[in-house]
Amino acid sequence: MATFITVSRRPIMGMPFGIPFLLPSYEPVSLESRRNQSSYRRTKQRLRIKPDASFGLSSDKSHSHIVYNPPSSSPSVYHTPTKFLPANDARRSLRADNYANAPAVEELPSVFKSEAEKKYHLTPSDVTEIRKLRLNDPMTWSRGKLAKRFDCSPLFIAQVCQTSPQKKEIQKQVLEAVQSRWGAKRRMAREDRKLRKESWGRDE
Amino acid sequence: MKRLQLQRWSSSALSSRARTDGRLQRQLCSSKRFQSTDATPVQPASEQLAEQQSFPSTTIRRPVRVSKYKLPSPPVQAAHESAKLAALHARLYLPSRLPLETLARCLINPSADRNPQFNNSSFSVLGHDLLTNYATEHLICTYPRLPLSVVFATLYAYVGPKTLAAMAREWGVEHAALPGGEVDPGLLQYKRVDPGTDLSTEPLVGTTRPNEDQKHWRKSINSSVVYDNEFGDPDLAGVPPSELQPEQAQNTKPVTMEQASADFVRSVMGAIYLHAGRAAAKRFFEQHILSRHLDISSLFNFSEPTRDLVRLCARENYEPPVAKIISETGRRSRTPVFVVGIFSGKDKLGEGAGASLPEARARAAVAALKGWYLYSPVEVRVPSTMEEEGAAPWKPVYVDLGEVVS
Amino acid sequence: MPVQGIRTVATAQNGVGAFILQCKRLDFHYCDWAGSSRGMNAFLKHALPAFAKENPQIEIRISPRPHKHPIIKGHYINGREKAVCVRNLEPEQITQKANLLKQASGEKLKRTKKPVTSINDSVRGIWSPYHGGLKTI
Amino acid sequence: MFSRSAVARALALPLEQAARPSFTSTTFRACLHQTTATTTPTPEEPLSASPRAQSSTPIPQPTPLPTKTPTTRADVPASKQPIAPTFSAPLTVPKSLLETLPLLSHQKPHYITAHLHDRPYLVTEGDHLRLPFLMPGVQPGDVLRFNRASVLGSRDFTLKGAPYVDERLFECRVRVMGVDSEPLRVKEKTKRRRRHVQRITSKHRYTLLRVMEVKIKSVEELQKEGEIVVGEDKA
Repeated sequence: MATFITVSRRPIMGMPFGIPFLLPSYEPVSLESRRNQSSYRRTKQRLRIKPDASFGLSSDKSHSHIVYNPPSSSPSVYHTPTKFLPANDARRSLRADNYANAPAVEELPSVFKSEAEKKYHLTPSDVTEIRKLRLNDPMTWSRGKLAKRFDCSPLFIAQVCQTSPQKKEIQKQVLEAVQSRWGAKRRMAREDRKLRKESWGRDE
Repeated sequence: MKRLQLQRWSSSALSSRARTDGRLQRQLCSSKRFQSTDATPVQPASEQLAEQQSFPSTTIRRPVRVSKYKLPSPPVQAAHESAKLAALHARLYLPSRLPLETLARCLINPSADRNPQFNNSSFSVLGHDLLTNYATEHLICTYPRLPLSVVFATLYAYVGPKTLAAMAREWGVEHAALPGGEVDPGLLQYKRVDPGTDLSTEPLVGTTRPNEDQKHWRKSINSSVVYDNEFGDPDLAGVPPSELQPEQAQNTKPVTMEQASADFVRSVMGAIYLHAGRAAAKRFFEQHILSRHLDISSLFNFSEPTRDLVRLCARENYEPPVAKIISETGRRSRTPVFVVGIFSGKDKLGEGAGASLPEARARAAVAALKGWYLYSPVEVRVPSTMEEEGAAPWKPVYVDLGEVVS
Repeated sequence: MPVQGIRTVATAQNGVGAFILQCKRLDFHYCDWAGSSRGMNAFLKHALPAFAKENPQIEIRISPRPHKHPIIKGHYINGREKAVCVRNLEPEQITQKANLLKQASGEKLKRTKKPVTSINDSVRGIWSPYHGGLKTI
Repeated sequence: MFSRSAVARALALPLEQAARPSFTSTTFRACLHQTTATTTPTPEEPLSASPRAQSSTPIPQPTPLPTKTPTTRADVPASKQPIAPTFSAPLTVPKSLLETLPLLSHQKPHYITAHLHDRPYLVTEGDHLRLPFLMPGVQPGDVLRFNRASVLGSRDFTLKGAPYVDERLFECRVRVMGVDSEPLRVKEKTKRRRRHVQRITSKHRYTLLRVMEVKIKSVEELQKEGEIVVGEDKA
C-alpha cells in the first residue's frame, strides 16, 4: 500500500485541482516571476517532456508492483461512477480511498449565472385561474404574460395548461411568415444548429 | 438433456429425398428448365456410391429415381461429390457428426425448394431461436441495466440479418445464380429478387400487433416486447399459415441475398445443435458471434439527456444533479472549450466537454446516463453455464429495476 | 422516447474466436504437352493428394491450360485472387508456392511501419489538456 | 500437435526422455524465443479451435529436462535470450501486490506490453499484430502464448515487472493468421564511372498474429492454482 500512494502523481504535484490555471480563480503568480526563455532551443528543450515518472524503469524495485497513474484523458463511460454501483459490488469498497483528493464541489463555479430559487408559492386556485385565463383569452394571455403575472417560469405555464388550437394555428402562421423571410444562409445555419444539437445526444 | 432426445428430434428434422409428394409441383416448377436447350440429363456418375451409403432412412422405401435436372434443388447424394461443400465444412471446423448432407440442406433456401423436408426452414427457425437466446442471456447478464431500445439495437448488431449475412460472406459462401438440381450443392441456393424491385414499398400485413392498420398510433417500446420480434421489428412468425397470403404460404416469394445468407447461418447453428449437441452449439455461438467487436456505448441516442438524468436521480433517491464547470478556456474567443461535470452531492456522475455551456452540460448528462446504463457486474455468468456438468451452484445475477421511464 | 438504439453491425475479428483460413480455393493449371509443366504434372500426380488432405478447408480445382505455362491461382474470401507462375519449377518448389498462397491473407501488399493495428478504443483514453496533472516546464 | 506431445511428455517423462532427449521442446523454444505454443487446431477435433474451451486448464509445462536455457547463437545478448520456465518454485507475490491486484483485474479492458525478441508490442484484446519477421515453424491457426511482458495495465492501474512480470500472473494468447509480405523493394546501386545501375530486390515476409485474449488473473484464480505464496514486502 505504501508504494501505491507514493507513486501516485497527484500528491507529488500538490495541486488541489486538475488544472488550476484554467479556472477563473487562478492567479498566475509563479509564471510572472520566472525569466523569459529567449532562445528557441531552450524553449524547445524545456517543452520536451519526458514520459511520466511512473512509466519509467524503476531500478529500486526488486519485484513486480502496481502503480496508480490515472491518465490525462476524459473519463470512460464503461467505468461506472461509484455512486451508480450496487451496494454489494466489490468495486465499491475498493474505490473508497481513491477519491480522497477530488476537488471540492462547492468551490466549482456553476454553469448557470444565477441559480433560480424554487418558491412553490402557487396554490391550486392559482392554477385554475391560469387555466381559465389561458382558455378564455389566449391572444392576450400568452405564456410570458401569465408567467410575469403569477411570478413563475413560462415552462411552468406550459406544464399546467395548453392553449386553444386556434391560437396554435395562428402562432404557426406567424412562425411561417417569419421563416419565409429568412435567406439561404440563415436557414442553413438554423438547420445546422439543430443537427448539431441532435448530435450531442449521440455523443458524436 | 439426453443425447437420445436429440436424435429423436433430428430424425424428424432430417430425412432423405424419399418422399414423393409434391413431385408433380416440382416438375411443374422445373418444366421450364427442362424445355430449354440444355444438355441431356446425365445420370449421376456415382450412383453406386450413393446407394452404398447407409443413410439414416433405411426404413423408408428406396427413392424413385428422378432426373436431377427436374429437381428444384440438388439431390442428397450429390453432397458427397462437391468439393466446395467439403471445403466449407472443414473451413468452419464443423463437427464430424454433422454430415455433409445436412450442410447441403442448410444451403437450400425455402425460395429454391418449397418442400420443407429439403430446405433449411426448420433448421433456421431453431438456429434463430438459439442465437437470440444465447445473445440475449449474454447481453442481459453482462449489461443488466441497458434500456430496451438499446437491447434491441445490440441484438440486431450481434444476430441481426445484416450481421449474419456478413458472416456468411466471411465464411466464403458463394451463391448460385439460379437454384436447380444440377447446381453444385456447395452454393447457396435461393430465388433472387428481380433487380429494381423496391423492397420498402410492400405493406406489412399479418403482423402479431393488433390494429396494425392504424399507422399513426404511437407504438410504445414496452409493447414491442409483446408484439414485435427481438429486434423491435414487426413480427410475422406467430401467424398461422392459413392467414398468410398465398404467395407467402407457398414460400415461392423471391428473397434478397441478405435474407438467404442469414437463413443459412441460422440453419448451420440449428444443425450443429441437432447433430453435435448443446455444448457445441454454444461454443459455435461464442466463437463466431461473441468474438465480434461491438462498442455498445455508441448505440445510444438520447433526445433529452438532462431530463432523464434528473428523473434517474429522483428514482434512485440521489441528490438532484448539479452541473458545474470543472475547467474552461477561451470563453471570450471564437473557439471556447468548457468542461462541465455533473455532480450529485459530492460524487461526480459524468463529465463532458463542449464549445458552449449547454453543449458541455448535455454531453456530461449523456456520459452520466451511459455510466448508469453500462454498468457491468464483476463476474458475469450466464444461465446456460448451469447446463454443463459439474457447474458451480448458481448465484442470482444482478437484476435492475428497469429503464428510466419518461 | 427518451433513448433510442442506433442500429449497426458488429465488426468481424477473424481469429479472436473462430479462425477462418482466408484462402478458399486454389486453381492448378497445367499443360500436357509443354516442358515447363513437367514439374507441375509431377506435383499433381504425387504431391497434391497429400497437400489436399492437409488442407481440407481449401477447395482445389485442376484444369488444363494448353500451350501456356502452368500457374497456381489462389482465391480469397475478400474476393481478391493471387496467381503464381510455376513454369520449370520442381515439385518441391511448387509445394512451397502452394503453401505461400495458402498462408496469404489475400490483401493487397502494403508497406506498413507500425506492427499493431487496433479497432479497440484506447485503454487509457486520448490525452486531453483539460484532465490530469499539470506539467511544470 | 505440440500440445499433445507436451502433455504426453509431462505424463510419461522418463520414458520419453530415454527415447528422445527433449528434442522438440528445446528446438521449438529456441525458434520462438518468448512464445510458447499451446494448442494447434486439428480437423479431427471439430470446433477445437476454441480458446475458451481449452484455456481453463493450462497445459503443464514440462520442467526443463536438461535444465539449460536454450541458446540460438552466442552473440545474442542476454536480454534477447528466452527465459527458462521458472515453475519449480511456487509463485511468490508480495503483500502489497496482492492487495492492489483486484483493483487492476476488476478494471477492464487491459493492455499488455508483450516482449518478443526483446521488442515491445503494446496490444489489447482483438488487435492485429504484424511481426517484423517471419516466425518459423508455425502454421495459420496455431495458438501461441506470450509469456514475457514488462507492463500490464488498465485505465488507472499499471502492473510493472522488474523487469518482466511473472508469466503465471497473466494470460496473453495470440493466433497465427498467416504470412504477409511487403511490396518488392528495389534498391538501385551505382558505382562511379560505370555506366550500369545495379538493381537489388528484396521482398520480406512477415507473420500475422491476432491477439485472442489478454487476461490478468484475479487473486482467487491464483489461489485456486495453488501457486501463491505471500512474500514480504521488500520495497
